[in-house]
Amino acid sequence: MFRKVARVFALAVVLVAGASVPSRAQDQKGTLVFAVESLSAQTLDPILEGRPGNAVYQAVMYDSLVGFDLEKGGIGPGVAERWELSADGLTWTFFIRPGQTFHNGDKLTAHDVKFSLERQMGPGSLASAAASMRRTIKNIEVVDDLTVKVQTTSPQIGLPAGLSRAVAPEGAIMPKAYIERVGEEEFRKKPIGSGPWKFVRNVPGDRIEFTAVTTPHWRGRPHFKDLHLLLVPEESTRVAMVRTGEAAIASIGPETMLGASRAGLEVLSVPGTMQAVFQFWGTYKPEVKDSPIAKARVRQALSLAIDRKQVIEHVMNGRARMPYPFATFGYTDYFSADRWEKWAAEAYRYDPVLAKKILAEEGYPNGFELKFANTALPGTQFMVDIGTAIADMWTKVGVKVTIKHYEWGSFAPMERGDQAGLIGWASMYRTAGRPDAPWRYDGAFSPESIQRLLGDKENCQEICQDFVKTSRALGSELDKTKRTALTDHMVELTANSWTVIPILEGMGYYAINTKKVGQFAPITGRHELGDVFERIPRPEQKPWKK
Amino acid sequence: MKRYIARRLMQGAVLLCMVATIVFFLGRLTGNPVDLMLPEDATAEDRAALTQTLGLDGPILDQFAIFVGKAIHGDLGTSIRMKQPAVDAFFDRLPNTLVLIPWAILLGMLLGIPLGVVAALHRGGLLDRAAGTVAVLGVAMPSFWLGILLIFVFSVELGWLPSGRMGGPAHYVLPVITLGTFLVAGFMRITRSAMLEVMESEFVKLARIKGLSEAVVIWKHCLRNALIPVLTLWGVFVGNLITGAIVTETVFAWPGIGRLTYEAVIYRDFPLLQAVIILKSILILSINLAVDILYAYVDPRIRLA
Amino acid sequence: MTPDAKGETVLEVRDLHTHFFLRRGVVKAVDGVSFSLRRGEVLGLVGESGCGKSLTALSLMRLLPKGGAQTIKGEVLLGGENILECTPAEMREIRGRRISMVLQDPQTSLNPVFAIGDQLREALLRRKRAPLTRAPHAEVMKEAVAALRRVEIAAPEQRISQYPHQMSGGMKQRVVGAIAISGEPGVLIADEPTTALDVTIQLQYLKLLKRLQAETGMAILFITHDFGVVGRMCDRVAVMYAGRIVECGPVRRIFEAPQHPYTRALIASVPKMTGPVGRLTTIEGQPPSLMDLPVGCRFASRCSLVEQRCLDAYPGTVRVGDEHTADCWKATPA
Amino acid sequence: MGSKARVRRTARVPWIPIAIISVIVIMALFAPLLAPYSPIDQTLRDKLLPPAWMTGGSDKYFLGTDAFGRDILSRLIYGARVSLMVAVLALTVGGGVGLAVGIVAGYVGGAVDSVLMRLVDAAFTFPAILFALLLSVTMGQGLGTLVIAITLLLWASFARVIRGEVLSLRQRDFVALARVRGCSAPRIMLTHILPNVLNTFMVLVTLNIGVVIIAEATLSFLGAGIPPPTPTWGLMISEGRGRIADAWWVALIPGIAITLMVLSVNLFGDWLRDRLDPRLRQL
Repeated sequence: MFRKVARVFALAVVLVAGASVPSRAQDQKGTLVFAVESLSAQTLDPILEGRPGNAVYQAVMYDSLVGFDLEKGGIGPGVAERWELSADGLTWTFFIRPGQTFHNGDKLTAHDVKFSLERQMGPGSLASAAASMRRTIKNIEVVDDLTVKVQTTSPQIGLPAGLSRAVAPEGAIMPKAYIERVGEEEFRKKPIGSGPWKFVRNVPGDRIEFTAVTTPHWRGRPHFKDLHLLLVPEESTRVAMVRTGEAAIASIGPETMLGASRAGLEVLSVPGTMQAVFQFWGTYKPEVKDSPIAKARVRQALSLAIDRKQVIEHVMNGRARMPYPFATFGYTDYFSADRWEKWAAEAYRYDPVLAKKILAEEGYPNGFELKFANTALPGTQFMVDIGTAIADMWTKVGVKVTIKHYEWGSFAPMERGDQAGLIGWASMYRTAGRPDAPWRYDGAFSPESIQRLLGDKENCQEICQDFVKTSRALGSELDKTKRTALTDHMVELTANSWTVIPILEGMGYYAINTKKVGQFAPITGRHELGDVFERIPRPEQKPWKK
Repeated sequence: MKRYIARRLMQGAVLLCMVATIVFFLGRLTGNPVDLMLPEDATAEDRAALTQTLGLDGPILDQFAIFVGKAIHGDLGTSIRMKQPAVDAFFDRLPNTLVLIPWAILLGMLLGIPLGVVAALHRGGLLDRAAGTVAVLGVAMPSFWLGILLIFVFSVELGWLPSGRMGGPAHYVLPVITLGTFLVAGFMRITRSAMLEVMESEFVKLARIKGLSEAVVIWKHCLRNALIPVLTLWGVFVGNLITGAIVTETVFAWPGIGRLTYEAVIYRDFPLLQAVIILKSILILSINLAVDILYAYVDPRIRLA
Repeated sequence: MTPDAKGETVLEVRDLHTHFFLRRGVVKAVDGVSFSLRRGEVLGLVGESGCGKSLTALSLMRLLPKGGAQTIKGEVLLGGENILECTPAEMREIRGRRISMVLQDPQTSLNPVFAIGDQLREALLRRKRAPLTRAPHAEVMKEAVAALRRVEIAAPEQRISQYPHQMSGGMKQRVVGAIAISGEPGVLIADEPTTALDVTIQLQYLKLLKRLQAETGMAILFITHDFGVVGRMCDRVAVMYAGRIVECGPVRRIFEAPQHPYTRALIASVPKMTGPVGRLTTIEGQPPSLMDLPVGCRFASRCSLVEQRCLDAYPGTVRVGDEHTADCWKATPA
Repeated sequence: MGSKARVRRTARVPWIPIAIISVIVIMALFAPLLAPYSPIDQTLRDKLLPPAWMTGGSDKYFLGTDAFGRDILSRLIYGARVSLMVAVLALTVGGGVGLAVGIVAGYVGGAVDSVLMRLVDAAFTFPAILFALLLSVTMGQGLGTLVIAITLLLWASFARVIRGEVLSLRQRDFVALARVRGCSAPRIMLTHILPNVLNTFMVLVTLNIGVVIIAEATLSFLGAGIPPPTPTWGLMISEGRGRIADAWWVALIPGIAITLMVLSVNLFGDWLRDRLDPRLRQL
């Protein structure tokens, strides 16, 4: 009962306050309601939330040091207007955009940037890149109110990307003075940031409410007065809420997409948000030496046996596209996208006849036994459907597939340690849409990485060594054309290893009630809408075509 | 009676320790929260740092010692994912679940028990089979299927009711119906079979000999005896609803402890999982104790040993 | 009450037929029973178990068990009114107030989950004299205590709030008795009330019934299979066999000069208190199946005096003495 | 008065439920022969076709196809096999254990009763999902894991209700008499207590059939039961739940199948119990 009374009281206060607040510009009215599948940790302190949560609801009230390139995707100007790398590649200098203020009126200065980065690396931080930042960042120096220098232990080409939401959440700028004045506990109850929306209320497991900033903001002035993010775990309920108008936008998957569009809802897809892949574990291990998947050509045959167009057409309802090579997208930095798009179109074509021929040549005329772990990472439940579809396609070329279904929490631990449960298996996997390919390649192929798909410390044959050499070179290469050449080489050797094989380039999908919101464009590669809410117009401002 | 309650509470305490220990160790078998929090491309170094920050790095027995040390003082640890004391997270959500249960049980009983009596009175007849079919429909339909169907019909197509989430009374209708239909079947069948048993006994004949009206004979003398097994089922159902109407809370986006438990398991949020199960055990124990005590009132023959 | 103190007839049963209609056939459990009961009199209804005496009682109360039992012929005149034609509502008015019943097994006659006081209160609220319907709870409870004291139950004030399982068989049967008479019925049917009690309690219960009858003048239809009880309790006795009353008359005449061979055999099988105890005679054979009853006398197959006419036709009712009848060809009319 | 005697209509043999149950059993036994297609064979082009008699339906697939273009009729037939097996196994094992614990706890009472009942309380608190994950991690997938998981779910509620029943039964005379006659406790439990609780046990069994089949779906979905794509009715429903708006038949058809099965088992159970119940046999 107390909750209801509190809500009514809060409403009353807001109304009264609303009336007395300086007259809100006439064009900010109405409430934008967004139904989302998960609010993950649902905490407003940037150092306690992972990437998805930050991108969905923290991005709304916190700006990132580096922003987005809205046309092409990838990184662009943010809190810092521009940034440059010193000649020796060891110092990044960020030039802060003037005139930025926090929600309580404090000015945003270089001190806040230094404080924020150090807090992300601090002991209490759960930021996933905290350890890497501690290792790579030597010192952060405030030159003046609008300039900050970041010295690194070794050349870090990807540092700016790492501080933009295009890649990671660790770039969120927090109010130094406010936090030092009220302390972390109070900051977590009443957080303030510099973003286009101000925090109103957080109801655990239920909703988070924001209200628009009235002063102009470099990311754009919100068209709505309030923003409510509602936690609705069941997809069909989310679609129902959009259809009844209780919500304006809802995150959906391919499953309810047909129903939504037939019901007259607009289905928006955000391109280049993820790649669904399948990969082979420990193909180089001695105990797997004579099994079929140890042979690259057999792995290639399995790729040829997959009709990607059918999967895109029927499992994803046409809302996906042919993939680039592993973990690369149209917007990947230092990467010849056109060349690789043509390569991928040919390499990842559907050629079951050739697949059978290769299998016969490799000594498996009537197929072989393939163990396949089907799972789905959080947020992309449709991976299970893709896995089911491709497994069936393999059976069509004579491969006897035994599928074992894993809930993600049970699958993840098997990657660590000796990967006993995975060696000799194929499995579904995913890579998120990110402009910096090398970071993801290291995570998958380096002998020290967790996945160690090309080789580990004991047996790192020729491809593995070549990869290590290229990756180390990329780490310190500053020249753009050389970087592109190195990246292309890295992509080529790993693609020809056929250890990780992309199936399709997936998209983020949203059902939209066109009577509630106007037409808007998402940021390419950015699945979550945290950085888009302020640019969503009201229906009368920019009606959907039709 | 006091001695009985004391003994039961003592047994409950022993059980709680056992449950807590089992959950502590079994939970960790199912995986590790760190794997779920790190993005796919995290380095081994990031993993070690996060594990250490979450205090999951020490040997398991030390972790258990820390857990027991804090638990004694009532601190059941902080939820890894929700970054708040697990006990607060639980009590934040408990009212949302509790607020649904009485209505669901009420719906179950108000429909189930009369249906059961009517079915018993018209044994083998049309009414008996009709009541049976209605009740069975409640049992046969899976709750997530029923929930989604109800939303689709009453909220999307007809627009009478909101499709989900907490809010005004209108928000309660569909979740309560989804939870209640299953209970109707249970109460109906138990009442029917108990009534059939009682209606043939001698004291019913004596009641009629007294010249009492048929209604008093059936609804007072018979039903009162049939309430004994109904009470047991009531205890079982309340227990189930407390343990978590996970599916209904998910379909209707109802932030109850059912979904909290599910998330605690799926995200391997060990402190939250431990706290939720311990606090739920306390709830279940007290309910079952209440039911056992109620037994003595409902059936005077049962003396609380 | 001496037999010749003729109160007026309170209950008249004429040619009562109650049959069970089962899948396998029709069981003619009560097949033409007639008797009459006078105020202040105890009429014994005696017979082997399964002869239809309990079903007769239930037919009078119109409380036939579910599943096929139905009274299809005959009249039951209670105070001149045929209660078989009453509507259920009228019948409910009659039960407890003008005719009541005590059941055989005290263990199961009381509702286990209600206190004695509550079950008594229900019956007391129905009595016509000094109606308690609007009386405050305390006063009704006072009446209940009085009712218990009337049936000689010790410390009734405590007993009121006790439950059936806390009381002995004998005490429970007294409570059932109190319940039965609280509506002050004109007729009380006692369906083997003492069978489930041990002998000493049995005697006390019979004395109690006698005392209550003397106080209220009600007529009692005492159903039993125990001749000893009949001798002590009844003024008149009707012997039932295979759904019919084969002999009816004052108890002393029946004991001294039973006219029907079945009655004679029954009395012979009862050990006498007086005189030497010889071998007890038993009756050979089995009672006829109630599904296909013989045309003639139903005892013929087991009767030592059987003749051809016994087999051919059912003997009529012969008046063998003052208010003493027997259904037997060999009976010598008075 | 005494109108024409009408023969009491005793319960007719429930032909329809018996027919439905036998159809399901036949489907389960002879699935390979009856099913027109293989249950897991996908034809993505023909995905989400409505049943043949509806507009847009093709008579190649009588009950239509699911999201992967698999024939729903064949999946229903093969699904019967698993769902029936799971239901029968889980109910006999889970129900049996619950029945035994309930009787022993109710009859013996004292310390045994307390210990068993506290175990029941503990079992109530454990979320089924935790069991499922534990078993899928430790024992892997398959029928065995599934039956054990569901048994751990079921036995507690059986035990609790049966114990309640036995508590009042224990007070009854025929139990006291048996004890007087010197019967040993196990004999009394078997010959006197057990038959009298069968009635409630049957009610619980019929009540829980639907629950078991749906639990199997959730557990399989989480990886603790039969792995997809092997069809089971419960899994077919959860696969179709997202599409109730546009392809309602994917979820509705297995739903109806389960409802029919539970309904016929209930009605057959009732009829069977009436036939077996001594008190009612002679009617």
